[in-house]
Amino acid sequence: MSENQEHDLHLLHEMVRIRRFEERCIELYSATKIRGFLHLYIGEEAVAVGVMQALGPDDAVVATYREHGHALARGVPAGSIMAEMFGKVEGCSHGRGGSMHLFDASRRFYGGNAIVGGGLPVAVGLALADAMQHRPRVTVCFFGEGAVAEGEFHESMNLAALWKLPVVFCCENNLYAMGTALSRSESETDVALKAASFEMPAWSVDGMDVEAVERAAVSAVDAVRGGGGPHFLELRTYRFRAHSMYDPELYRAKEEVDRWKERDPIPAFIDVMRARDELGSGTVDGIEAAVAAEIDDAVAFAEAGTDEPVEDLTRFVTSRRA
Amino acid sequence: MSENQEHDLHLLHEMVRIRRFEERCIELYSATKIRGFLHLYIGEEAVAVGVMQALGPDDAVVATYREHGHALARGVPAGSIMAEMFGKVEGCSHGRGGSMHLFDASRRFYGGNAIVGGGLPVAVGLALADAMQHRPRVTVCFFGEGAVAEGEFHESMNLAALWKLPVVFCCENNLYAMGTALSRSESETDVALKAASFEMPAWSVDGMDVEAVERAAVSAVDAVRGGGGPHFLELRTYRFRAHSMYDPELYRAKEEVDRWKERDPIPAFIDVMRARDELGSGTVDGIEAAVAAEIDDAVAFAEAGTDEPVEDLTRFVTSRRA
Amino acid sequence: MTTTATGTVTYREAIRAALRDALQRDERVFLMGEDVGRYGGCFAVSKGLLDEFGPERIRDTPLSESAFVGAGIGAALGGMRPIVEIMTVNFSLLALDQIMNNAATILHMSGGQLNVPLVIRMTTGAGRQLAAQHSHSLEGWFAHIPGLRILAPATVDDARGMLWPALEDPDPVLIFEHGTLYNSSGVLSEGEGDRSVDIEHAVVRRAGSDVSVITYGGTLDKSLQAAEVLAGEGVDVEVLDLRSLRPLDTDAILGSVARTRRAVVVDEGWRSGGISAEISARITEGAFYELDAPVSRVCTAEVPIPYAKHLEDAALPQVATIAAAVREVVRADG
Amino acid sequence: MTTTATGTVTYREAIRAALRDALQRDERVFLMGEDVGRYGGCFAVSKGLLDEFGPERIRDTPLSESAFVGAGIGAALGGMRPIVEIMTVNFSLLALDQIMNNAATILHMSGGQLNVPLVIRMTTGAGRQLAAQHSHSLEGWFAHIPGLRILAPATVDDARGMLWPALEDPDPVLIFEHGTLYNSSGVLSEGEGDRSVDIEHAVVRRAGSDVSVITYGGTLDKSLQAAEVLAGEGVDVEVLDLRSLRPLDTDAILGSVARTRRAVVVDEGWRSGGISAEISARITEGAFYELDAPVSRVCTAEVPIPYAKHLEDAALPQVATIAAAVREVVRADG
Ligand SMILES: Cc1ncc(C[n+]2csc(CCOP(=O)(O)OP(=O)(O)O)c2C)c(N)n1
Ligand SMILES: Cc1ncc(C[n+]2csc(CCOP(=O)(O)OP(=O)(O)O)c2C)c(N)n1
Ligand SMILES: [Mg+2]
Ligand SMILES: [Mg+2]
Repeated sequence: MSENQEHDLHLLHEMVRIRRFEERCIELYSATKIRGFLHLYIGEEAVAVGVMQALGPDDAVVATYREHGHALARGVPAGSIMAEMFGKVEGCSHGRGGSMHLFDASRRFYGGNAIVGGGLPVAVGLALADAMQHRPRVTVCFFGEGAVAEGEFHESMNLAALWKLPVVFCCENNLYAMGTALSRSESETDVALKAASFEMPAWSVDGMDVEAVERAAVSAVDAVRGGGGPHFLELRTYRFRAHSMYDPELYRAKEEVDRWKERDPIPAFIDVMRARDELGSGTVDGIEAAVAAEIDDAVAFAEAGTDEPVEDLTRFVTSRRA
Repeated sequence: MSENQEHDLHLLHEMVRIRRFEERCIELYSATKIRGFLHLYIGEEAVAVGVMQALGPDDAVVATYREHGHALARGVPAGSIMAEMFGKVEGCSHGRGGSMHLFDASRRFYGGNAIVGGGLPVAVGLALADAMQHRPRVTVCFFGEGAVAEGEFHESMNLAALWKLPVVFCCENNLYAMGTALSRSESETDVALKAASFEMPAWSVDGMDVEAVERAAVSAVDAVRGGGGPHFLELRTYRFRAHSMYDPELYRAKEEVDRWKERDPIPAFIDVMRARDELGSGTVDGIEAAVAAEIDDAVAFAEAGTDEPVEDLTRFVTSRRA
Repeated sequence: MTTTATGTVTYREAIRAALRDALQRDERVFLMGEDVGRYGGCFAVSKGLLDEFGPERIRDTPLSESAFVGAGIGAALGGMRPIVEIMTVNFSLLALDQIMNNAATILHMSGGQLNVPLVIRMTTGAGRQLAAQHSHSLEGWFAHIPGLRILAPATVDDARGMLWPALEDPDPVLIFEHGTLYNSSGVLSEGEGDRSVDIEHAVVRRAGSDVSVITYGGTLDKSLQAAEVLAGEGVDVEVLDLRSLRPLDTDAILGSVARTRRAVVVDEGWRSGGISAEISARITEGAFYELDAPVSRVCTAEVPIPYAKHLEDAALPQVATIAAAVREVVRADG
Repeated sequence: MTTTATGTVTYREAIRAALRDALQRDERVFLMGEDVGRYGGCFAVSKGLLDEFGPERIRDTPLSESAFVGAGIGAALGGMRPIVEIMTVNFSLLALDQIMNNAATILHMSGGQLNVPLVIRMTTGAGRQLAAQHSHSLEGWFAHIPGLRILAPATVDDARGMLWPALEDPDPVLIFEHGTLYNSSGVLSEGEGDRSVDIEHAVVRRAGSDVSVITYGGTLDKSLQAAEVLAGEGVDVEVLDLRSLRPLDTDAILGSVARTRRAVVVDEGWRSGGISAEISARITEGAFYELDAPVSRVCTAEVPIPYAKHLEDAALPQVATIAAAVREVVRADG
């Protein structure tokens, strides 16, 4: 099998993993195995998968509360993510964080931040540490287009650009912040143009095309690693599901959602691979089967997980009790 | 005397008032009559004087801790400002605010804000109230170029532009935020360009030329009043004195200060008026004499002011005790 | 439901009715915040109001907590009567500069010239497995700030009746709605017009003679349940609902303690430096010689709220922990 | 002065020496904040450090409190040992989201994987006629937040010796320097190397048997002066310097009260919900039966700090008001 084909299969596999994982999460939420807020990434998989291809193990990732996809694509084991959402000790955050706070220090996955815009300054600081220690690392920071209105976005963009820090800002523009359309939150709706006003290279990318995302991410990451200072990517995508499990979706028409679903990144990429003749008859089914097995194992792992003893309630407040 | 000449004399008189008033403040600070932080506007007079010409009595002004000039140019009596800095009941803020918190509700002068960037959201709100009540009023908000890095600047600019509110943002770019040069605080040092990225008309103006400032302010205010949405003015000026009374000025060369002093807005405008033959032999002396008399009266008024009874300490915390 | 609803309503409906009523009576009133309009409110509180009052008065804002809270301050100064909704208290930290340095101080800094008739509503509290960044209980912490009035409605009557008096207050008022209460329901008392309630005073929700349990908001119901449990054990508990955290109704607190000579203070904030400490200190200062036992506190453990349910439950005040604290205070003898 | 300075130094010099010492010993340490470099520090604390350590390690920031505090958090996660200076506590409100929702919670949210070795320094306090927006005393308020250590050096030894242990703490530490102390001077104790002091415990600054005055930071000296006055009246006052506001050294507090059976707590925060309330509550909980009189508090009046000197003086704890409170507590009898 050619390297290209292998890579394409990998991209497809990753997107399917995220999609099926979250579909299972919905069932488990209804079954009250998963609680709290649950924000699904369904429809946006090409973004996390595409961007992660550009990163090495020493690079860092900062994400939001909608981060299952980022965690999975970064290599955080599905079982530890599922166990986290079950609130088990085996979870990637020891059951303390839940869906919105997935962490994995070993993979430099810095969460899991539930304050819109709150992760940006932290990403800038991670990059500052690398710059001051002359390490050729890159920090990638994911956030939604809604975060662009926050002061923390503005301050972080300026600081990163002013100090030429190795950050790639990945704005996942899915057109809505909960129920607020971009046009109702920004006087300038071209977020890449806004980013450029910080003297930062900024491109808009079709976030439904996993290859386009990967290409853009690779050039941005290479440029940043090469000392080019921070870069900004606007990844144009769409959230197929409700904002969270409690959203009646009064703010958008079903037709709009359906139109976007026609651009579903997974079937779209399957078509591309078909055209390239990279898919045998059973290939997709094989991927689906492997993914289903992985998720079954993840759920079993979570189900078998242990509850932290109540006596340990005040652990992890300070390192003395960590 | 022609209307033009009268107006020019007015502009000159206003700038001289501010200059001499603050020179007196320095003496009074050394004499410990004035305490706390004292931020001088010396060198920047053309900005406040020029902008205020564009406003009517119903318009509103929001300023910073460097606001003596704005208060004087807005018509707040010199005596009540001086009394405020003396901490007297007769002060424009009842002696509660001091130099950084001059207020005058009757002139819609909304202070006097000592948090950099803190006045911007308030100005946006004042404009929102006017818009919702369909009043043809304009709110002018003054702030320094250092405030541009603050999140509150970004959020306020966007909100004003998004909602097309009647605000004129007046950025007094005196090149330094305390000791931090603009190039060390902004990745994009063209602040007007930054403002434009909010889809807001933005111009840069020579802040040392009182007539240029007035012209720009009049067009901006007219456009805003006409429903054109918020406008942004970058007023390029310079602070001749230290940031406050405690600043050794390690961060800039004396030569640089001297170069800017050659562009002192007062002598510059005197030359203009001379060229226009608008100044008789004794005119300037006359202005100086009138101003000196006004300031003497202001100081006398402040000296004669009364201390608020200590029993009233907890007044003005809530309106029940205001 | 309609503005004049009576009978059983949810806490959510009661607040919505209060909002609608205020919007109908005073054209200067408007609601502004994230997703209050098209989304229908993060907790569906403002659902339907956009259709009724339009986008000018039910104003969706960008994610800009500092700017839209500050804009509320400016709009109040400009003659409007804004109701600013901060989706949850967790995001209010981004607006604290505007709240403390402007809303709470402008009246004072201006020597009494400029008051700020602003109402800020926000959801507070834990108990829904939302973890460390979405479970703060900071209303008692905000009560430290002079110039603010802090209200915490715990009943449908208060949810319905606190908004109008808050809007009539010439100064800033913060109303904290506990997230676990929205779905709770109760019978709205008969009442005319605005159904305003007294926002100055605490109320005894359950009279008792053995010990005073002093609380508010999200822990009122737990305290009442604990009182029931203890009644079965022959302990007669008085439950005082503070309702206002700033100013605190010290007379009501001392009055209750004077009757019972014992007190347990319950709140959902972290223990150290929480509002319960202030209440304990005031009781000591005002009723030291009447106390038969030291004042006791039941607060949230000093830990960021964990996601796992059993740990979150263990972190928060519960019926059992309240009851246990009361038993100890009753057993103790001065 | 040099790092090994002994003899009389100002509080400002002591902090500068501590900064220089830390920067020399550990290349991961850097100082970041507004005007710490070219300006020399708003209060001249970092004067000269830019020339010695260069702009990389003495890093001037734009006016972006939230971003540079958050960047400090990220840099700490990335292996550095940042010292972030927030020019004054009044501006820390703009960074509270980063402090409470990130610095204080990341260790917990990550289940112990990621600690944040960050030190944040800021000036606090009133007393210089800086009025309502520049005179906050919020260190006691910050002490409400789990996950933070809160230090308040009141002496030159503590100004010199608290920084290094703070940097060695794997978790976030906030150091509050009272603005009126910078020009104060004292004799630095003999000491080797880093001159680290114990940051876990309170210290009795003046032993006494009649009453305990419990305080810290900007009100320590006023309390000691009051003790002198009272000594002249035959009242033997013990003065306890808390030094750390989170965690509080409860043992030291209760130990002192056990000896004196009377306590007055003094701090410069607003009275309601201040740290003094917490201390009063803990004394009630831990020493109720030993108390001969109710615990008393001397705090700042509940008013935004006025500019006029006589009003500002009246708002703050003073030697006379502390002495008066002590007299009352001594007169009282349980
Ligand atoms: C500071 C802050 N304000 C409000 C919220 C509530 N909230 C959670 S997600 C969200 C919308 C964010 O939209 P966007 O940034 O576009 O990300 P998306 O959810 O679309 O991926 C809001 C308002 C929050 N978590 N943090
Ligand atoms: C939020 C905040 N951070 C820091 C300060 C301290 N400070 C007061 S003035 C100033 C510089 C502001 O510069 P600029 O905005 O350019 O106004 P200028 O003083 O030059 O008129 C700083 C840092 C403050 N007052 N507020
Ligand atoms: Mg979005
Ligand atoms: Mg400036």
